[in-house]
Amino acid sequence: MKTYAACEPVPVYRVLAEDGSLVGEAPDLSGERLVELYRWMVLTRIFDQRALNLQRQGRIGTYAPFSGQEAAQIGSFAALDPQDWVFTSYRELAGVMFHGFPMETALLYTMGHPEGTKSPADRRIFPVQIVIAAQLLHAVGAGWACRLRGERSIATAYFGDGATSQGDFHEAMNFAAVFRIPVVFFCQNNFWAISVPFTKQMATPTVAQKALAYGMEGVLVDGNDVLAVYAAMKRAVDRARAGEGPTLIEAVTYRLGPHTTADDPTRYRDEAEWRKWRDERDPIPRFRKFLETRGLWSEEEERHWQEEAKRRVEEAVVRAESYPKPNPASVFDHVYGTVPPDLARQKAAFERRMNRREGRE
Amino acid sequence: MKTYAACEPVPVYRVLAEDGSLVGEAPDLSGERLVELYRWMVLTRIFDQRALNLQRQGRIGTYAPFSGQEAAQIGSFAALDPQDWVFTSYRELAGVMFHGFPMETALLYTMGHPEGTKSPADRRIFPVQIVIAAQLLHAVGAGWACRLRGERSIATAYFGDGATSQGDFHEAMNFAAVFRIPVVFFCQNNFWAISVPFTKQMATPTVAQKALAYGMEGVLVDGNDVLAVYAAMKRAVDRARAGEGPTLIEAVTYRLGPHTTADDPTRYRDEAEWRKWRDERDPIPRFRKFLETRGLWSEEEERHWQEEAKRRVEEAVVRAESYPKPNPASVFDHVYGTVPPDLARQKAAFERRMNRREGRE
Amino acid sequence: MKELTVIQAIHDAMRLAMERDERVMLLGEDVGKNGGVFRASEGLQERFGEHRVVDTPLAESAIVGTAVGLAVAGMRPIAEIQFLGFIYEAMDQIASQAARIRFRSYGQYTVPLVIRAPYGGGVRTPELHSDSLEALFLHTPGLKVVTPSNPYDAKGLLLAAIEDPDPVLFFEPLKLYRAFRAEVPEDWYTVPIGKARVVAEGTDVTLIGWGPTVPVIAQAAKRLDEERGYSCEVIDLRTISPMDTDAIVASVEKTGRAVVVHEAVLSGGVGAEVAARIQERAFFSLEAPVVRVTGYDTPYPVPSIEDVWLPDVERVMAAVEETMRI
Amino acid sequence: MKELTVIQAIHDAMRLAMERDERVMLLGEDVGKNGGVFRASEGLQERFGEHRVVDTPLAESAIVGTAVGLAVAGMRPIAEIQFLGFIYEAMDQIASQAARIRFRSYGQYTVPLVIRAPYGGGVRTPELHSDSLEALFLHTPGLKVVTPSNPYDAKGLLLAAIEDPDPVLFFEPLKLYRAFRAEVPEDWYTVPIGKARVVAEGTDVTLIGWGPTVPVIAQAAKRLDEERGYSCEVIDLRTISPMDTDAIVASVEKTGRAVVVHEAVLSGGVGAEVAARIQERAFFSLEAPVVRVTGYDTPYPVPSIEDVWLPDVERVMAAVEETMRI
Ligand SMILES: Cc1ncc(C[n+]2csc(CCOP(=O)(O)OP(=O)(O)O)c2C)c(N)n1
Ligand SMILES: Cc1ncc(C[n+]2csc(CCOP(=O)(O)OP(=O)(O)O)c2C)c(N)n1
Ligand SMILES: [Mg+2]
Ligand SMILES: [Mg+2]
Repeated sequence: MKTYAACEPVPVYRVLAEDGSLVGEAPDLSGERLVELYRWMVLTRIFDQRALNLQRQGRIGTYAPFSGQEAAQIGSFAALDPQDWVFTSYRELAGVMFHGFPMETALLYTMGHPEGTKSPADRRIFPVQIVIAAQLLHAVGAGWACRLRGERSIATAYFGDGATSQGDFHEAMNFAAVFRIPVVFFCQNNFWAISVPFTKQMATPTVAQKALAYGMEGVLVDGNDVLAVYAAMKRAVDRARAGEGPTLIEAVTYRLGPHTTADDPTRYRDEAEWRKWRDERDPIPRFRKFLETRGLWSEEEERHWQEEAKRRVEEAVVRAESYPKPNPASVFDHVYGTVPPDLARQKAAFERRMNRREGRE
Repeated sequence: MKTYAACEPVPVYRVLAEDGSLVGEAPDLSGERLVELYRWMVLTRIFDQRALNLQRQGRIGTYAPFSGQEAAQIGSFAALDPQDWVFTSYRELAGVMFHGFPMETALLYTMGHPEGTKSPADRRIFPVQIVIAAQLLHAVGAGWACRLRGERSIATAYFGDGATSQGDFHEAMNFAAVFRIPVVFFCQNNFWAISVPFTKQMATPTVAQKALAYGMEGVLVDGNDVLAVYAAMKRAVDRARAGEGPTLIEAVTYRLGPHTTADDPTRYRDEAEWRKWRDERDPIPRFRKFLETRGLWSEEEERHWQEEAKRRVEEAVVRAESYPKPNPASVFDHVYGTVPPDLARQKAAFERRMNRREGRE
Repeated sequence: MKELTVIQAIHDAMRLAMERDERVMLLGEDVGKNGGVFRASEGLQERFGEHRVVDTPLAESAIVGTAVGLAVAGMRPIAEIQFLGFIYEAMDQIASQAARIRFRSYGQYTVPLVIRAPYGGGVRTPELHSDSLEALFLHTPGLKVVTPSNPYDAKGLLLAAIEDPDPVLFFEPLKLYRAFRAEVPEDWYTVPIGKARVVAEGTDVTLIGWGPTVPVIAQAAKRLDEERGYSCEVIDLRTISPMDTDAIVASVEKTGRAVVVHEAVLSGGVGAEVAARIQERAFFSLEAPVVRVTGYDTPYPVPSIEDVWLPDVERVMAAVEETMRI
Repeated sequence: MKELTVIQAIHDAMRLAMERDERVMLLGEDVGKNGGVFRASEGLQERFGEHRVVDTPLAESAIVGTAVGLAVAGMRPIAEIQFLGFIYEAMDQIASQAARIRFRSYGQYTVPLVIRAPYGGGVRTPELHSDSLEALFLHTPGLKVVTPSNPYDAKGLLLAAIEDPDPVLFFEPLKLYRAFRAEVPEDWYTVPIGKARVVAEGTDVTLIGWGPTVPVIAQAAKRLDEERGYSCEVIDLRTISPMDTDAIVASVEKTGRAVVVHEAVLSGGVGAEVAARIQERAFFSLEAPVVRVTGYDTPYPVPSIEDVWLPDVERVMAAVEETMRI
């Protein structure tokens, strides 16, 4: 009896070796653009480290760091147009900020400010999704709307390896394939879902091969190789725009930090594994070596940019910390388009209470 | 860029050709057992037709006929042990009755009698599942319990092509693969989910290949070939019992009748397609021809069995129709192990009301 | 004006909305070629095409979740859940997603989505096809929950739901789909969401129902008038959330007595909220406790038992007697 | 006797149960190696092995659904949902499956399953980590819903839940996990499911709360006594379903006034059911309407706002003042 047992493995797509040397076809990007990507990888890494620091000082709340995943995020967002729809989880800040989400808004979010989810008006960045995998369906719907409305735009969904276990992942993939929706599913396989390792999350060697269950194309890419990621995403985005349907991309990467600031990875993660990823596979030095070899970047530029990036992050911190405090009564304003009568009564009572409190204070 | 694009197709496993001639390796079954399977196929077909008839006369309620799918069901149940766990949807009555579920209980169910779901004490047949795909998770749990308790038993889940679109299908497959649960997922692909055809349900050519997304074995079998189905199921059951993990079986078959007695398939189904399946692919004549060639069955035995089967069905109808009417107050008895105080008050009030009613009538 | 059934009125509303607004589309299981298992969308796919009347794969979370994305990105989807009992599969997409996206985005993104689902008992369906689950959604801010009891309201409320900028759950009492006909204007009109309707005025006791129980309480009121001379005020809530507390309170202030009737089980049902609000806002008008006549606290029973389990005219009459005696 | 926190008491109960009964097992996200994100199961995997303390893939419907199968087939699973806000993903498996299998099978199959989930606000979590959803399950016959407010009850109720032959939802107020310690017997004991506890006796007004609001009403009672001389009876409901109506009614018959306090949003909350039952069964004892002090009818707000959104001691005191003035 012949059965479906295992599928022919596909090699991980890679453009840069771990030492930064070219081992594949470099995508068609100008030197300027390459440097821009690099700058953003550095800037967001600095942002991330600063945010961890602010959390320790109690200046922001729970924070989910993305260090180690900059190439996967920035490389893939680099292939998007400003009007493409973006649906992410909580760990895609590097990509989202590169795409135009202000750093201070990102900080406001972690400070628990209600305006911390607002996308710039000229972008279509959806608020952070907390429910694992729920955003994949929204992306399918948004991509579908783009096609129905005759827009050029496509939709993207970002999620982790853990998200692939959810029913919503499956249903989204199936709908996207059946209706050939212009959507790209971008999975950052960082090998951990909090404390659950990849090998306990699924019994397959890759996420990418799951595409075979849907009649969709699955791409396996080195997520710490910004050029490979860009190329894979560009191809998927182009296919989606051309009406050729959805793609599932698995970008193999690693979360260097804790799951969130409330997590202690030493409880479950092998130190040697972590050290290997940190010391040998960090996407930033890898890309830097490539740029330096090409004469696109220098020690001096690095020093300069490190300072400049820190300054930008600090400015964002200042802007976020001096942002007007929220009006608590605003909680009643965005439940419905129009506040219904009973809710208006609750709001009035709430405001009276707030006023009395203030009077007392 | 090499991608996961399509997988190598696997041929449909088949033992009997459509004309009943042997084209594969016949499984190791005695002549007696072969005849038993055939008898059950005929008996359940007669049951099914009679049930449709009873529904039209208003003697039973909504009924979901299985005609056309007898080989898939009886062939697969034939590979089970009495103590294996059975979790089905509403369309597996042929298999379940063959496995020991009394015909009159099946009729009680369609009559809306609360005792219509009760499994014989020496079987582990779970009540019919109405929520599409929910039973797959129960099967995984039951199979898991068997292993934890050191039982030889395994669990099976039966479902349709439509069920594969549900999140619960995906989550069950993944859990089963990750924990290597002794469970067999048996999908009867009958090409229709009410009015939605297979090609709108998914973008893959098969259900079986979905196994590749889970690291599980996927088997594609001709569901109208009772011997092929038996062989495929036997293999999967043996593997599960031996600790080799779960299997997904796709049995390709066809629902010859309406979705349920409330459905009118002429609204959505091509008559030619239906006619082809009815006239050329019916599993019963196909198997009969095989038996006749082997000298295991004759015209005379057929006539005799047809009568005997009708008699058995009629007896079941009589038993069901003369079964004691349910006590409506029993509705309060199986909500919890012990009736809580407020519910006991509701029950008392209900009984008073019923008594008053009876007094009036 | 034509005389239509509830299901025809629903069909009419969808047709009109799709004619008038290109963004309106319908998606769900069997809604296209088959026209819906109750024929609510009969002929709509032929008329508006497969892109606007979409047969989906069998997955409720995806039906609602993709509809959320469609709505956010500029469409006006109507998502059908084949029976309300299957809505649990889409709970996260409804309660954590559709309901909260306006709030989560500080008003930047909105979800103008209608979710239609038939519900209610009395028609001998298999398990889980008759459950009344409206209470679950009363507890989720950001949702509106609407249920018509007659053809006029069915069309007017559905058009209001389609126009609404927020997610509206539109629950259709399946027992009433073809129970009777009534005059329905051919043109576009809306029945405002959030407003109850006084079906009959009265002075002795207020009967409150919605969807499938409205004919029950109307009938009980009639018989109580004829047989006992009681004057019942009959209120059809029409909108479960946001609830028209003012209308309920105004009535009970007049009558001093209230009976609330729903098919859903008693505990945690909408009747509890109605009773709580009445005693909060009309305490000193109340002459007797608010009585609830509802399904019992058991799962919805099998067909052979459902008729005696459901609230019926006799139970409502007995409850009124009880409250009038106090 | 040792002094334990709530989370230690929960840990203790699970350890004891796993020692005593081989069929008891724990499954969920991060419950094994990591010991749970709140450390409820710290060290249990090391002690009882990977087969009994199981880190699952990230899928709530599967966690509950497989646990249903495990329970039916002879195990005694405890399924953990990492935060109650994610329970929507498992709604069908809870409400249509676990809750109904005894009923569906006419008593043949049962589901002795415990579902644990932390809930409640006040600790600055991200979105959907603080929602109180107990009311959703009050409306589902076949389920029991339990929530402790102190270490003693936490252990005793959890052991009762594990012994129970039916599915029990065990909701843990995460704000109280480490808020204080109290004496907890080292041995096995149970606190009966379905029984409320009178935390403090009083004669003027009954304060009713559960889980995270119990310390709030206890504190309010103390201050009302000290500052105003009001004698408050404080009731910890402990079990949401089946509700201990008798205890509530007995108290209100004595005090004539009631204030019910929960973090969940007002509409459709458990407070509505409590108010409805009080007015049904203690109508003539009531001197004032039952007052509800709850979350507002909005989604749970962001951390910078939650403190003023949640019911607090001052709001409870104001509500008592209000009801005492009547
Ligand atoms: C439905 C749901 N269940 C559980 C959680 C709790 N939770 C938050 S993050 C996380 C792990 C996610 O892992 P993965 O998808 O790999 O993303 P990563 O954090 O690695 O980026 C879990 C279990 C949640 N947010 N939503
Ligand atoms: C969760 C859920 N959604 C919808 C339905 C309504 N429904 C009943 S059967 C069916 C089609 C099932 O098709 P398939 O899985 O192929 O099984 P078949 O009927 O062909 O045996 C649908 C949509 C349901 N019972 N449960
Ligand atoms: Mg991960
Ligand atoms: Mg089918």
